[in-house]
Amino acid sequence: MARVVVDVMLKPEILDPQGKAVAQALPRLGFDGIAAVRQGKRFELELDGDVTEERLTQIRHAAETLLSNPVIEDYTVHVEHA
Amino acid sequence: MARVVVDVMLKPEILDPQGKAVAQALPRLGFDGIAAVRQGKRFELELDGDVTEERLTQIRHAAETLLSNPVIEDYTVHVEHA
Amino acid sequence: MRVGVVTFPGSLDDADARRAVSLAGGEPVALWHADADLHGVDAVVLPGGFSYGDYLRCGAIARFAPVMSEVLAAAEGGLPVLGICNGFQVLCESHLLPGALIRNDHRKFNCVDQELVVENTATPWTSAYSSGQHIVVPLKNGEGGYVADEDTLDRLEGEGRVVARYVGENPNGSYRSIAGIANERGNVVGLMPHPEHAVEELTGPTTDGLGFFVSVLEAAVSA
Amino acid sequence: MTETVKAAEATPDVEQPYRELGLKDDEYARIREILGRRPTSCELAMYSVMWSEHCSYKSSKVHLRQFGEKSPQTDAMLVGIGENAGVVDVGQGWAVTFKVESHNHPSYVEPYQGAATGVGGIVRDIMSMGARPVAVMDPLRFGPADAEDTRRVLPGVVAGVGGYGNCLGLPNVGGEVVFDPSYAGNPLVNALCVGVMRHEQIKLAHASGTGNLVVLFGAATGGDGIGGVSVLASETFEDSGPAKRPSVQVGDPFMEKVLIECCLELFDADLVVGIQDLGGAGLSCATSELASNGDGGMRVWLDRVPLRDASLRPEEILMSESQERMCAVVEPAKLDAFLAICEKWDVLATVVGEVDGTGRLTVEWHGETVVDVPPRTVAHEGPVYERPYARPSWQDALQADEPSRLPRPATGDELRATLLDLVGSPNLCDKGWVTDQYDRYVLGNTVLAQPEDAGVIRVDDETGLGVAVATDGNGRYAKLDPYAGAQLALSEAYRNVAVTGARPLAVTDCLNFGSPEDPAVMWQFAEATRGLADACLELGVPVTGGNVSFYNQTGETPIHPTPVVGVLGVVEDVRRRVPMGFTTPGEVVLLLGETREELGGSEWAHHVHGHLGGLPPRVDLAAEKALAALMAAATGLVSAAHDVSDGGLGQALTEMVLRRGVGVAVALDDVADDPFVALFAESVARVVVAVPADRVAELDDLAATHGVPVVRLGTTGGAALAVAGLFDVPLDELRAAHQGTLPALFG
Ligand SMILES: Nc1ncnc2c1ncn2[C@@H]1O[C@H](COP(=O)(O)OP(=O)(O)O)[C@@H](O)[C@H]1O
Ligand SMILES: [Mg+2]
Repeated sequence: MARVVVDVMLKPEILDPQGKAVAQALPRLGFDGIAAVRQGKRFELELDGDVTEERLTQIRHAAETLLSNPVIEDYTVHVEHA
Repeated sequence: MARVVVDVMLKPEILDPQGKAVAQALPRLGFDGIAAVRQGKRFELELDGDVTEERLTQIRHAAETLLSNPVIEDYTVHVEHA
Repeated sequence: MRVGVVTFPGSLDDADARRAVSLAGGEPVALWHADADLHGVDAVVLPGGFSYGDYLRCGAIARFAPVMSEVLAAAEGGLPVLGICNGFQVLCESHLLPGALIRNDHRKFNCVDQELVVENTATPWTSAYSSGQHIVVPLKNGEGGYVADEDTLDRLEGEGRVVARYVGENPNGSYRSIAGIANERGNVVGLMPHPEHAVEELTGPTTDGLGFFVSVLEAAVSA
Repeated sequence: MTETVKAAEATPDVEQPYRELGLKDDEYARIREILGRRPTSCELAMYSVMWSEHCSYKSSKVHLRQFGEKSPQTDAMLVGIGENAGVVDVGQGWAVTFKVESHNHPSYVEPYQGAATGVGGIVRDIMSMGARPVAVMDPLRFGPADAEDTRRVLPGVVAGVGGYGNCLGLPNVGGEVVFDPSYAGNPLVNALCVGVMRHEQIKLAHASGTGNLVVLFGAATGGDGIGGVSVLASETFEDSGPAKRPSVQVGDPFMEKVLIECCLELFDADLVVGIQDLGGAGLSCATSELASNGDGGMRVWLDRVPLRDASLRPEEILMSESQERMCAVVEPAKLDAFLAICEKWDVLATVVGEVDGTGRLTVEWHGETVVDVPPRTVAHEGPVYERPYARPSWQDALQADEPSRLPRPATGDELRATLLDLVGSPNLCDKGWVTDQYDRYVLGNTVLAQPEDAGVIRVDDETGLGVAVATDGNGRYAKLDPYAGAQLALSEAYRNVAVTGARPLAVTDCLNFGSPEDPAVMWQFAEATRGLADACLELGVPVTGGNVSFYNQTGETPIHPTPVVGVLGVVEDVRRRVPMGFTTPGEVVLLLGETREELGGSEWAHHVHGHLGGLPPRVDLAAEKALAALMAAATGLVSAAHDVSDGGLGQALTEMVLRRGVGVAVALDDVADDPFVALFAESVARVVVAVPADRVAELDDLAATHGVPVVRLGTTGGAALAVAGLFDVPLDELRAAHQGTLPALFG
């Protein structure tokens, strides 16, 4: 079975309260040298059957319409193991 | 500047309502052949300075204690670009 | 009898918890997250809310607050500790209680008047109830689904450490309809529903919640 | 390069992109005249955003004036229109501030964040008055309930209102959920906040006291909501400028919660002279308004503003709408104490300016002056338009299209079927699917919340002093007659507050309309404001503040004119509040007020026939006043009271029996000749009450003294809604019909 991963992150210019919270917590716990943290979503899609170009197009479309809002988020799609 | 990514996913045996909801929504929007969806978190850590083995150990520790809850989640750490 | 109520950044029900303590006849003491000192209180409440916004995981960051190291130590020593909602999540993240709380199975925040059955009345927080007593108190959260592995769940049931269970339809997908649990010793209790919102005829669905705060006063007296 | 004032003086003829920034030729000319030179790019940015419709109210000003001119005589008003929110005296040294605002367009683009930041914005307005926010409400309007896009917008909006409000720890005690095709593609997301303070704690947005410091605190500044000005930030006006800035913002409710607690501690320690929230137009608005209201001038060191995005240009910093920021004026001697409290709450705080005696607002960027303007010309002396308006040609035909021609149910079975159909219709059904996503318990002072007629909040534990708030608005009524429609919105909210036993005191309003450039829309707006002002005068409740939202339309088609009105009332002792549900079997049920054959714009015509025509119910403010006086006198006598509005008597009885599961048996003969009219007409000034059998005479006497007609309907009890000679509906069947709709649509 093939797995396609869709990562969705807030656009760089958009405030990311979640990442901010983590970035502020890390030093308090003694983890230093981390300049910035962004927190996003990771979707793991298990396909039955294998990954075709056409299905990837489908998934990209889903990423754009359902899994992310292009107004505030960017997404990337990659095949993890075909 | 180097980027280390920490992916955190719910353990397989833990119910994932969000992933389930996505899995159910996809067919309704005409995306078929997707057997299962899991939704997790993606953390992008920007380090100032470069990635050393010692800092990776540090980050794995942060992933284990702060970024994930081992009771319900698994995590993976990988360097995206050093 | 002095009951401490911790305020983390983002705590919301701390004032309500303090009011509940007063109505039960106790003296509420406000504790500050950054102050590693329990000021000699006889019991501690970790109130509901969204500590640090709950952006990472509910309770994940609050757990590291300076005051929590004191709470942990005191809890080991038998101090009665009640975690309500976000407080329950903090206790789980701190491993004072087993398991974890995840997103409601219906994925919505929901605020309802919830019927519960109190199953363990041996804890300092539940002695005022009779075993098997049904009560109605508000339940309000987005991440109230209690989860733990089968062995843990069996152990909790076996040792009678399920303090309260949801009655009727499971409101959030909690395993075995668990609404609240206790540690081995019984002094540390975590509860998803909000007894502090059911302490006055005027503002609550019932006054069924007062028992938790009355119980701990009695416990302290008899202790 | 950012232009200095010197550079602008030296190069008078440089072409400036004022049109791209939405300024008209004459407006640009006026800026040049005010300054005696061409504006710098920073000044142009400031004027363009502050003179926009949203900030300057240039199209609505001439009409809104009536709210002041016709304001009723009342000593309750402590702070009136013009400040961030109005403040009223509720007695015992307590003051209450409240205001409703819109966040319609962002909520369509990004429903969750749009709605969330809408709540965040109105809460900061309330904080800026010196108050502790104590409750929120959310009047919402969407396209058809079964439309695909509504499935995208509604759940996101509701989750956003809840996600932000719940995280702030503010109980949500009421609102509206309305569906109508006219809102498809343009949902209305209005948000109301109520705040409480002692009289002496009232704060104003005034920068006074030369030498006092201007402190910016809260979130760092990013490129949020500044799309337009990027053209200014580019090196030259030719090239396209930096990466497109986002027009939608992401809220940080945790930051705002901390900001609330921080502000309250600052207020208690008496460390602020004046305070202002940062909302639309960000720093441009905050600094110019503070300075304009002040007694001196203000100098701002813009380069000291902490940035989230280092690439921001000064023009962008001036207009960034980054959320969760406040601006305070602080005496130098108190600065350390101020910063210490911010530190305690982990709130970033920076001195960015000072009050000076120049009477001008100057902004410096790394030592160079980039803005030098008279603050009033930016904040308060913007353009004012007398927009042309005209009664639309179709208005007569619309009003002539009476609902009387529509086929009506007659037999008991038909009436029963119609009732079940209506109580399950999207506009009349139970809103629990929405409201259960909101925390109504937090703070422990919620005495009544949805689905009650009004939210009631305890203000003082000792004395039981409290306030009641309700919001209403009916776009269909306003479409049929905007003057009456606005008055009907007021009279329903007024009634909803009164039935709980509260004394109505003050009004806030959110006027949601189409494009002011369309004379028909402008006529609707003129009529609605005139109607509202007249009715406020007659009911003796002043408008203390509100908000105007124009350009609500899809293509050329405007939404129904939708004035949303919020009324605030005082409850002397919340222990005497009157709930809406029947509680005790065997009590006598009475209908107060007169029922006429009024079905224009009714839910029945809308839902059953998709019809909108005729005239809305007749406004009767005298009757509303008498009814309110009666309800105030009858607390302690009536055990339940519920106003009759959308859906008529059938809907009111349904809500009353389902609330606590106590049924009722009624007869309609004395209500109206036609039982259909009795059940579904929407005549105003009506309330259903329940009274212990042995005290009916007392109520009759009270009603007589207040001149309110009383009709005996029947008796509480049983497990059904029983209508003599017509039909019975078991409560379970009624509940299933009323509660099943939204879950079926939205999961
Ligand atoms: N979006 C909302 N948020 C909170 N409460 C709401 C919302 N929509 C409706 N309600 C509540 O549901 C109840 C019924 O709404 P509605 O029929 O509009 O009341 P009314 O007809 O008395 O104005 C009221 O208590 C109202 O405050
Ligand atoms: Mg009502």
